[in-house]
Amino acid sequence: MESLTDASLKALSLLVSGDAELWAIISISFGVSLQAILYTTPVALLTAYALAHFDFPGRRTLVSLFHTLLAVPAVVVGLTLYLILSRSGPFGDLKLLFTQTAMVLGQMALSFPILVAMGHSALQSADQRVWETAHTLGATPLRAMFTVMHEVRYGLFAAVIAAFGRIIAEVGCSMMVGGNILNYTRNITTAIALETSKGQFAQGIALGIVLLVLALVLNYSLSTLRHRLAMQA
Amino acid sequence: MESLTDASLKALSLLVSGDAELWAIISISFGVSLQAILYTTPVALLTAYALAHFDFPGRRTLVSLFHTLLAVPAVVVGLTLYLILSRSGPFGDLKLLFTQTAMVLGQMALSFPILVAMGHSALQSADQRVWETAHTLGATPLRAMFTVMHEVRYGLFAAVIAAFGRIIAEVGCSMMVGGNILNYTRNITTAIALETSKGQFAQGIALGIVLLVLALVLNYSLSTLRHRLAMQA
Amino acid sequence: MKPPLFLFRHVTKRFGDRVLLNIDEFAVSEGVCTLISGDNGAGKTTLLKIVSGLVKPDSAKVQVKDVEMSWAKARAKIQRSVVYLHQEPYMLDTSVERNVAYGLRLHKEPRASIYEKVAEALRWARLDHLAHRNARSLSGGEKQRVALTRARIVNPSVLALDEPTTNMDQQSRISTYQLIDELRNEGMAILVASHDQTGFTPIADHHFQLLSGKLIEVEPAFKRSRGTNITRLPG
Amino acid sequence: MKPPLFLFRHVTKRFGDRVLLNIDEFAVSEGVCTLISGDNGAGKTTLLKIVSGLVKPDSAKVQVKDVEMSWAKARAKIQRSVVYLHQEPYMLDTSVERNVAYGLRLHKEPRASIYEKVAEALRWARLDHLAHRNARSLSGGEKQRVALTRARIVNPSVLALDEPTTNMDQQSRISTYQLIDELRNEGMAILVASHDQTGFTPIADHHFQLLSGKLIEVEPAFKRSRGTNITRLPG
Amino acid sequence: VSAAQRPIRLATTTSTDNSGLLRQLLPPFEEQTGYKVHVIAVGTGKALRMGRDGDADVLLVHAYDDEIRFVSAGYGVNRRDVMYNDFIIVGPESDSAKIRGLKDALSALTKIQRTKGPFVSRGDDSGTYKRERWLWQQAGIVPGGSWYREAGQGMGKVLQMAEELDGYTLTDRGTWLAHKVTLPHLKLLVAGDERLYNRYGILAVNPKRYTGINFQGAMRLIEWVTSQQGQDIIKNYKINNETLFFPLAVTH
Ligand SMILES: Nc1ncnc2c1ncn2[C@@H]1O[C@H](COP(=O)(O)OP(=O)(O)OP(=O)(O)O)[C@@H](O)[C@H]1O
Ligand SMILES: Nc1ncnc2c1ncn2[C@@H]1O[C@H](COP(=O)(O)OP(=O)(O)OP(=O)(O)O)[C@@H](O)[C@H]1O
Ligand SMILES: [Mg+2]
Ligand SMILES: [Mg+2]
Repeated sequence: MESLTDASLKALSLLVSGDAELWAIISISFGVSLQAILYTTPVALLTAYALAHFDFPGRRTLVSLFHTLLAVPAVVVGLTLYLILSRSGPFGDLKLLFTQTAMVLGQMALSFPILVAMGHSALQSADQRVWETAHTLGATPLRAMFTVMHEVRYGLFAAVIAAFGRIIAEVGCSMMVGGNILNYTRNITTAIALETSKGQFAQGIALGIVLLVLALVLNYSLSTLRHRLAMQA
Repeated sequence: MESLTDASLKALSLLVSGDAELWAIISISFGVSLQAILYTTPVALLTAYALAHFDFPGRRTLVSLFHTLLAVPAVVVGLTLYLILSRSGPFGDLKLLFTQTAMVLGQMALSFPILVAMGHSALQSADQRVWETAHTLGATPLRAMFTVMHEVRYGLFAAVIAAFGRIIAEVGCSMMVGGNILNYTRNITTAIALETSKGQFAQGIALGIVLLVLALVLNYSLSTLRHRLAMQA
Repeated sequence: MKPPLFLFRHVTKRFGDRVLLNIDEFAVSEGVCTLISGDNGAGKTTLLKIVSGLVKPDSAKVQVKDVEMSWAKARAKIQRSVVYLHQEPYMLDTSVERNVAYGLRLHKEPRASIYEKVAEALRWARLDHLAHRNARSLSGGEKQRVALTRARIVNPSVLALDEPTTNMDQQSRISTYQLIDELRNEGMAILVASHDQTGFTPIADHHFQLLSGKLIEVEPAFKRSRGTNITRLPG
Repeated sequence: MKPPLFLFRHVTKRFGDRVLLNIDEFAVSEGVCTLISGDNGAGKTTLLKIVSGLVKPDSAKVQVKDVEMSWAKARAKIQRSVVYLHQEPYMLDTSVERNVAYGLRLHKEPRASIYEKVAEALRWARLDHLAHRNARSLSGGEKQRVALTRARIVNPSVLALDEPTTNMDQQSRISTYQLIDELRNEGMAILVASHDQTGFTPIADHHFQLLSGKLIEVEPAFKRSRGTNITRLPG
Repeated sequence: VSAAQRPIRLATTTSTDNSGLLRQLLPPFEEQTGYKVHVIAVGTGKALRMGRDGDADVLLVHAYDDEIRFVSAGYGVNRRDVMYNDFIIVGPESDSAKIRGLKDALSALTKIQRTKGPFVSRGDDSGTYKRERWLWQQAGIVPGGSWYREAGQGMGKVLQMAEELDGYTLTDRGTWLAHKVTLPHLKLLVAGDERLYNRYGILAVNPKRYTGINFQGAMRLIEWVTSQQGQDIIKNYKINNETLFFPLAVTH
């Protein structure tokens, strides 16, 4: 049994000598998750805005529902999507199972509730006067919405970051509908799961560190960008 | 060949006839996750408050770091904890591996960054005047902190809900350090993973629905409570 | 005499048991400045917000160009014509310049011309040195002046001003009275809700007191003739 | 004559290049009401916040009971003695009653006695009918009155009031002048920053104009003798 | 032979993939035929399920009875034996149950039960678990209680758990050999009983049940795996000089 230090050292040495296979895995991870977040964010934020801004019967129940959906395990989302996309399921003819498209779909489903829940909480905290000010100065409802979103942008930013974290870190759904096929649907987390199941903990942690470092670079650049923009505004 | 509808129907019928084993699994899931969230929330919110309220060098980097930690897969947390608790690891003597305590520890580690990140985003949106008002009226720094937290309670509430969702839905860490031992460390998500690996999709979805229903009940009661309190205030 | 731009009739607004507003008729006319005063909680803000299309009354009819319709029907028209200045204005989390430009940038106007107008308006409000500061960091009176500048630059048909001079220093208050006078003379309809009666009665064409939900006309202290310059600080 | 409670010396505050405050001496004394006026952005709010221990000056000395120390050292003492009323008060998201009770509940006082005091204070402010309403839903003037009530109920040694009468109707303004007069006579030190000079000069013992970062004593329009009742509305 | 052929979806048990065998076996096939093989490594239960649902083209599994049932139910065709290895019982070095060197698996299990193991069971639907339950049944024991831990995980994880808990477990030799270096406290204790024979089969998913099954590819792969060349690769695949699988399709 190798110790934690051994494993970490091995992990770091693996990191330094990045090879093609590793990079394929990384690019699948980020490609799929960035696509998913890109497609989901607009719709989710619209939904969150509607929940925060319009009063309609059942609104509170709907918010509760989205909070609840946060507790749905990735593997259950994966399972459901699997049954839908399976040859024996309703959309079997699309032949999407075990493709990156299926992974994107699964991660979209996973990120939607978290974006709505967090986005709603940010938008709800916006001052009522923002909307009124925008509106009275002549903004269309759409423009007023963008103004409100701009005022709570840090909260929305945190929501997107959280959603991205959720899906880049999830394994259950990608494993289920992606199938962990090498060079095709194997992403960082399914690769970690594989290495772990083989008892190759060092490789598992190495991949975890890769993910961490890349996510840190991404977050830090975003935060710097955000900081610069804030300085300008 | 069972279709999605078949699976769902099976799932529902399994739900109705709840047996002892199922309830053991459910109580392990909720017991572990509620404990984890209970222990983590105070420390995490203190951290979030410190990040939102005090200006110190490296603060922005720290916030970025917590955002990044959201992207750490549960299995990597599990792996790390495993190596620490393993007999060859530094805390092997505690014999905590494959116990519920290990699961609680893992879920605490998982919920911490999400609580800090979301809590920070909520606390950051608080008006500076809240703290000033509390302070000038004679509140100690601690009381002032509670007042600020009270003002952004919906955001903090959403953070706790999100963190709870994250850990009750996670499987990687519980599987790794809990071991999915029947009647002992098998929770809903590791049970789902097991059923899925057996190709028993109906059972997997049934367990998913159980989790969903229980989480919905929990969330809806919390939301109703919150609504009542808001009405009173 | 021209008919009013909007004639509000039978405006009622309730909060719980309390009937806050129960107004028979309220006219908003071109080139007329109307002052509304009343005790705290009398309903001035609520009335201005109803007239601006921001708060829904329990019932109200609006006559627009001789056509009477429900408030809900008229809402879009109202909103296009009226700009409301909040009693506690909200500063958008951006520069003073962009706050002021907000309304203009919604329309298809060349950027250069927008920022020329903005610069001019900021000079008028003696805020030009603050143009690039975040509006959130301004002092109370500076914010109030940004808000007024932001509202009037849109050049609406109707300007509904809720306590426009709070927090302003003397000079700013005088410029505000002058501005209102000018805008009114250019044909804008102006509604002012304020406790600063000494300041506004001289320029107001009508002065109503809001009492128990009703508007009661107050005889102005002295009727001003149009075009007089206000150089003396009232109050 | 008693020595001042706090004597602030060499108070400077900069924002970027701009020296906002550069004050040689400023005394806060028991039973003295000091009015500070000045243009928007002159630094009134900043000065009051420094004096209340909420904003850190770039440099300042404070003499407390003949002992001179740095502002940072004196901060805790200052904060215990001074209550600051915001220019734009913040309403805690709870009932009016609990807003007012906030300061009292921080100390170990029986609940019954707290709520008796609160009820009395609310009656004084004519807010008793609003006691159980969420303070966020109040009108501008009602909020202002809640904030004043919330500050004065704590009964501090020093009350720093930043534009306390904005948005208030006439009657509330008169009660406020009266209250300040009473509190001052009971020995409280009162600082007022306001553009409402007509209202405050009659009760102020000192009147300073803040100009280019300096405090300049203004000769009061007429010196009031202690204890005079103010029944005439100034301004 | 065209490179643009549709990929073959191979659902297989984790042991064949984790042991590294497929990495030796498949590349020459892909090179020779132009097919790409998408390996989906899952438990035997799930692999069969995927075949049943038409989500895989060809299955490589080790649950003989289930495979036969699968074929006779019309879900699969052309089942062929591929290779075998054996199951073994491993346990802690201290061997509190004293089973080291026993040839009889049943008496070994009986001793483990008497001394209260602990025994870590797969607890899933794998071929290994099925074999384990069958052995308990043959020994006339109904395992249960705190000494019998049903882990519900893959073989690799169960070996890890046995290592950590100083427990016994039944494992296939391939996974054991692949993981042995990371398991310093575990020792091979019982092997050689003919009840421990472990046979792997390959079969094509019945193309009549779903359109779009890559039957041709499946048949080509079966052909390759059972060919002399494929069988040689299996025979020569070693970890630390120990053979993991023995060919069954071609007699030498
Ligand atoms: N959502 C609400 N629920 C209950 N009462 C409300 C609500 N909103 C406003 N009110 C009450 O309606 C009354 C009128 O408020 P409004 O803001 O119109 O008064 P105002 O005349 O503008 O007062 P001020 O001079 O203080 O600005 C106030 O007593 C206020 O408390
Ligand atoms: N964070 C900051 N950065 C830069 N300038 C600031 C900041 N905060 C305040 N100021 C400037 O300092 C000046 C003084 O502000 P302060 O609020 O003390 O003025 P004031 O005298 O209270 O004005 P008013 O009569 O409008 O209330 C203003 O010009 C303001 O814009
Ligand atoms: Mg008002
Ligand atoms: Mg000020």
